[in-house]
Amino acid sequence: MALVLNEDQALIKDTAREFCASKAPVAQLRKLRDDQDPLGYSSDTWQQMAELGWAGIVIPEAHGGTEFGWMALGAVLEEQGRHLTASPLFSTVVLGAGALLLGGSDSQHSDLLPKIAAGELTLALALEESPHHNPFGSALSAKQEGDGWVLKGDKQFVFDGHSADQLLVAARTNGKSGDRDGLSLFLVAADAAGVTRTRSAMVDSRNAANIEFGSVRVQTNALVGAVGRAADVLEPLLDRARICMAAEMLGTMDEAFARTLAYLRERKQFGVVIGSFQGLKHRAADMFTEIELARSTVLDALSALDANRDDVPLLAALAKAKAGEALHTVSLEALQMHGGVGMTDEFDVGLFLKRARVQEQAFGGRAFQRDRYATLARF
Amino acid sequence: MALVLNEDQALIKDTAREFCASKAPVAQLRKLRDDQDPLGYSSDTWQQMAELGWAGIVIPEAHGGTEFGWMALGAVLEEQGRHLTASPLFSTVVLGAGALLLGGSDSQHSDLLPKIAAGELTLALALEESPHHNPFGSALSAKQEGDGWVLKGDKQFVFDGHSADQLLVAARTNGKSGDRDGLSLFLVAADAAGVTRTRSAMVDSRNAANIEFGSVRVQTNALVGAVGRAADVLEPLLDRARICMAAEMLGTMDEAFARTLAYLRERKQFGVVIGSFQGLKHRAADMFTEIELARSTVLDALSALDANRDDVPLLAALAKAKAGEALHTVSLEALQMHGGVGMTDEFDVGLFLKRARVQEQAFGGRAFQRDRYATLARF
Amino acid sequence: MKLAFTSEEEAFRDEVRAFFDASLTDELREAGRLMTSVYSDKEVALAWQKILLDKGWLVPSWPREYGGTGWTLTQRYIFACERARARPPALSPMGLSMLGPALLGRGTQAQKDHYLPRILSGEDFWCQGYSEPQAGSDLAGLQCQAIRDGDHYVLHGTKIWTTHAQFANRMFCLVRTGRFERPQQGVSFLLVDMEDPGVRCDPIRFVSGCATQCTVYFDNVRVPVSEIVGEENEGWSVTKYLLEFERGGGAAAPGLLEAIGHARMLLELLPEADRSGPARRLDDLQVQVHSLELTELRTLSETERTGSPGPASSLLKIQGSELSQAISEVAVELIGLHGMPFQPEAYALGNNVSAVGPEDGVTTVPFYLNNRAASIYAGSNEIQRNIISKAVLGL
Amino acid sequence: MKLAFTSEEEAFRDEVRAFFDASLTDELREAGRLMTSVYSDKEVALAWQKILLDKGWLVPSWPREYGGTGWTLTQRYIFACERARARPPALSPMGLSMLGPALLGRGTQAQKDHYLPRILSGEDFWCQGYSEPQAGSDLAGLQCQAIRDGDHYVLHGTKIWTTHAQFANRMFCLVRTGRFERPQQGVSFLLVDMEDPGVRCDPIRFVSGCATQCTVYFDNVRVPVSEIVGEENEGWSVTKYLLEFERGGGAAAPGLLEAIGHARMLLELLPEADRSGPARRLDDLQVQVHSLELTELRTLSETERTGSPGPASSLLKIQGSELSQAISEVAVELIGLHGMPFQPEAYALGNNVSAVGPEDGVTTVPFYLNNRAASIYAGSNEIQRNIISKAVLGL
Repeated sequence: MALVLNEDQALIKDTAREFCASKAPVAQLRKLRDDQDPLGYSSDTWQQMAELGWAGIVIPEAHGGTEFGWMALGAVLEEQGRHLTASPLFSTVVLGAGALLLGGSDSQHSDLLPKIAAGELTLALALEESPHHNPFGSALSAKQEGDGWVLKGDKQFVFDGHSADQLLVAARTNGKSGDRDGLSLFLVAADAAGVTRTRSAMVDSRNAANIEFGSVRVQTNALVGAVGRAADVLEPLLDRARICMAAEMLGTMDEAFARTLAYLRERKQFGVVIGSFQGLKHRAADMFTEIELARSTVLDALSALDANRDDVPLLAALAKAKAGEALHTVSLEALQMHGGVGMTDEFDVGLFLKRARVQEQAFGGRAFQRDRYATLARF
Repeated sequence: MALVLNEDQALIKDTAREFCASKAPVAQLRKLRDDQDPLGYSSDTWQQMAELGWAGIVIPEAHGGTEFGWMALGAVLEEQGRHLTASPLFSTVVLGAGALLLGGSDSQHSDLLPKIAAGELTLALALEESPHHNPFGSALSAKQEGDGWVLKGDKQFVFDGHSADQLLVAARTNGKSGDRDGLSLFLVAADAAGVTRTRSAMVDSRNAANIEFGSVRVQTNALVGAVGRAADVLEPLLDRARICMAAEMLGTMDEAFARTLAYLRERKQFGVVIGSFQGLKHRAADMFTEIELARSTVLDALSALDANRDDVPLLAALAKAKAGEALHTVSLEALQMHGGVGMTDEFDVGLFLKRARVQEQAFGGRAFQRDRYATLARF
Repeated sequence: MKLAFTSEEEAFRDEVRAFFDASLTDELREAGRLMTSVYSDKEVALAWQKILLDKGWLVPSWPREYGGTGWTLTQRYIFACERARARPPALSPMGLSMLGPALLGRGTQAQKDHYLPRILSGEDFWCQGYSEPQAGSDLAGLQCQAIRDGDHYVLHGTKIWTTHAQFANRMFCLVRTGRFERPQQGVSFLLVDMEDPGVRCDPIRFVSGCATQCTVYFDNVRVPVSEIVGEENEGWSVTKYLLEFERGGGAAAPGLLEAIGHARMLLELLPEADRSGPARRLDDLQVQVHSLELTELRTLSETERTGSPGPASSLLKIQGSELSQAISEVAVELIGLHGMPFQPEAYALGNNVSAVGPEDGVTTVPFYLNNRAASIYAGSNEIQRNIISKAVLGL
Repeated sequence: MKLAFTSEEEAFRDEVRAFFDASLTDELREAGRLMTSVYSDKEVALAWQKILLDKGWLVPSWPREYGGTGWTLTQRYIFACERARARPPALSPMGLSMLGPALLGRGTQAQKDHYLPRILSGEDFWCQGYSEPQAGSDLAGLQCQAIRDGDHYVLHGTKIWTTHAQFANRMFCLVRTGRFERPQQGVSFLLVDMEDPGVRCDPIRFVSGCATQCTVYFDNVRVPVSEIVGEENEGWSVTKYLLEFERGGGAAAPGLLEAIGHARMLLELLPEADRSGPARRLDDLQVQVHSLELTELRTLSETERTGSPGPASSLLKIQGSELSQAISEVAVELIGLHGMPFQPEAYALGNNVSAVGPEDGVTTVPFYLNNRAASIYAGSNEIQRNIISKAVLGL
């Protein structure tokens, strides 16, 4: 039961913390936002991340990766979550590389994974079509035509979809929205004819786009995995996404809490620091408890991924449910305890709250995860 | 909007408070319990209550009642709830007289109401057959035979059923358990042949019995209301029961809170009274808030009864739901704030907790009332 | 909520409803629908104010000689319910609901005669200056100085969280005129001309992206001594009177009930199988809101009897704000990813932008964010709980 | 919970399960099923203790030379899970889980040699004397006096909430041996012979009707000075060590998971249409319990590394007790009116009374009532939150 980081992982985490604090902190996100930067992240910073081995962190060494594993990736994402770091790491590595690792062909592996590991190729997953996460909800159609496929339909909330080089598109080749069977996954160049990307500024300044596929033609080799069997890739992929998002959320809540504690120790009212009021102390103790519980679920889920354990789906639901719960409480309490200043854009605590709400929704909200957990726990 | 008591009602409340405190306090309940008193209440005290006009409080003057009304009855019940007063008032007046007033014939009125008002006749409602309140759940059967009816089946949790002179029995003359139609209400002498009463000591020392009806024969004039139409009586009757139980609960929570406040002001830890700790202060403020909210719902519901308003069913569900919520919080917090001593039988706070749990269940728990409220609110 | 009204009251309700139906222009309706906080923009607020003034229904609770309607409590309650149903833009409360009652209760005749008509007409648009950067709920920390200089006070200092200061021509504020043992003492209640050259306003950008509040700087602002309300150094009693009105005077429940109804519409965004959980939470919240409503009515009765809602106002403030936040939580959960885009252009007045997600949901998230302040402003809910435990419970 | 076990671990689990299956007699099973608190009666506790002792599995975490098993953390965890599943009666924890570890950590060799075997055999049945009528969580208020008289201490005073004192022949307790500036100082940890004529026990009747705890009076009780654990006046360090074990050493989650399963069975008492609400609450609780379980395991790892769970034990105590109470709340709600009769005869050992309601529900309400103490004893949850905010968060 690897509920603690080993030495290598701890080192990676320390490096990540230092890197994000100095090279990709909240201030960078603010600047990108205020400048309405078209990319939404710094490609320099992204290159440095790749050089640190993060882009190839779950990619086998044979394909140019560092193979540090999921615990290490989780540690990096936690630090990115702590600093609200703007980067395409999640989309490209967790989702993009993740999908290829799960369902890609040998030639896709050898073509694409080295480029990902080198930070030369970014990807995004185009899945959602409705306001609530729905793994098999795709209605976007793919029809066989000649020696390829034609994709038609719309995708929403594609994280990093405005800037990714290639899009992994869940499309329906059979059946109807909601069916597990009949989904296929295609790799589509973002600049392919018929692809229209509309960047969507998110409330938390996370990068996302809505994408229209107007009769987009792709070759047969664009398929990732078998025709109609995308669910076999999507299910484990979404479990990974949930676990990694929970790791990111852990960093976000940990930092929101740390800043709140600092404020409680510093802000005075009635002549004493407000952290001396028992009412606030007890609530701070509850926040601490929530974070520690969430941390345990995230660590166990990440180590389950590394060990390829068969309880990954259960732990994915657990970690995302618990992290969602904890982050919800912590982000709201952090704002309340900051009082009026917390309401201003000038203070960072509101950015954490907004990021929290988007993180909670991504890959299924708390109710979704709870229900999924309950179903899986009963087998 | 009669959300405050008028002068007469306030006077009745003061009298009730004084009477219960001196004549029917918690100590009396304890003595009845420890002596395993067969009646479970003091018939002397009951006589005095009748003399104060409480037994006839909703009975028309024409039938010997005082006709003070529901606000007044609520005030009396609140005080009984405050002192955990052992008395057959609820069963005899709210349920017994209530059913007769709603469905009784003229001769039943003139025969029975004066006796009730005089404190000479006690009644009980035999309704429930399952662990959860179910207004139309009766399966106990009544079959016509000759010039009367034969009742066969079991009733559970009949409040005051062990001591009542007469039992109002919900029986099925048609249809099946759960049907609104096909229920009939019979008045059965408690000592009728075939009636077997087993007293059930309740966790809160409330008086109740399980009653077996083994082919109990009654005359046609035992019917209260029309054959198969008992639901027309039961529905408004149960609304009254819910409102009156909420009034009783209001007294229980108010007293549990008052005693807790007293304890907070007196008990010292680390050299200061524990009521000076902000953690407890804020929780006390929340208890106060809950009680005040519950009080508003109870007062409006009682005044709706007096004014015969058509929103009585909605307000009954609201008052019982809100009182249940508030009492739940208050009773648990009261125990927790008393610490170790609260866990002992010697302190009264545990009696309030146990009474609270029985009150909550009676005539439908919180979920039942919430769902009923929601249904009624949407029409 | 159903209440038993007399036929006169029913007729009154019909009259109010007809008035709202007839007098709310499309623009005003849109402005009401697109509110992202409890405030509307100055122009629409004043446009609606003018309509109500002409009708004579602008300040129902004021004495009749100053524009009040003389309505019964029930009528005022009916009016509040119909307003919640009609969703007009919000009136600016600073003059109408705060300073107005304060002047009526504590102002001189000259102040009443001068200011009350100008509040009604909208000629004066007021803002409120209580908070300071180092003094939120703690009056002892109040540092804004008013130094007596002949028949003027001279002001120096900073106010913060001043709603609509950038649009206001006048501010009522608390300033320090002395130091005494009790921190409440030594504070005075002054009326300040915002057009004085020594006044500067910096709008504060909020988490939601909106900027309804300002930091206000006083540098050598001269205020005639006649512009004091109440006695010098006794401004706290005016404020206390006014704060209790602010907290307890309103009827939050009808609006909260509308908010629940609005959230219920968003249930449709969920697959049918997933609706029962949030639907039940809304049912629970409706039970709470109905309980609050009856408590508001009970408090109104008490207020009429005793003249002040007293410490019960803290209870109403806590409940009103926390229920509003809880309803808003459910709405955000229901709108899901559709609430996540930042699209202020879609809730700008007069826009014809097609929003991501349901049209009725464009304000869900910005309202949610702005509404986090409800448990912070006007005395944080922590302060309200302190007040209850001390003033009511004697802890 | 599912965890990936090695095949050796799977084999170990099968062995443990087979042992429980084979060694739990019908009487012991009934005693486990009918528990109304975390304690079992002395006789059944000792009967079960004897079986575990013979098997060599009585004190897994003790050093091997004193009877420990040398199991890995995973094995101990598997054992805890299987125990929760098998529901044996509870062992009396005072000797095995409290004093034992304290002596192992802080006792003299002579104390270890004398007492540890007698704890294992059950020859000594211990109780714990910390609380006093005027000192719950506040050691400064500790008044029980031990005055040195030659090679004895002479005890006067009162202890309260002493579980099973009426059945114990020995007590470990905290007494005041001096007064110093820090309240923790001046307290000593003594081992007392309950058969001393100066000891008197009065059982305390609880809200549930049970009487598992006593008030214990010391009147001139003479205790040899050799019966002190640790240094004179430094008993607090022994207690702190022990309390952290009491709070953090255990594995509450497997038992809580069983409790959820038990509550789920009660869902059937509700009409099908009404089950989804409570079922969902149980799902939520299972998420919390699983999170707690992983945190317990993480804490065990930390404890092995550092020797003490440290302040994290407060977190586990809060969560363990509050989740247990929350699960029990749902159970009481589900059992409805069937839980309301007071029928101690139906959960007395060896009874053949037919209970009102489902057989498996006779202990639901008494357990619920006794379990309200879980957030009060061993340092109330308020105290635990104080500890976290001070020791961990530096507030």
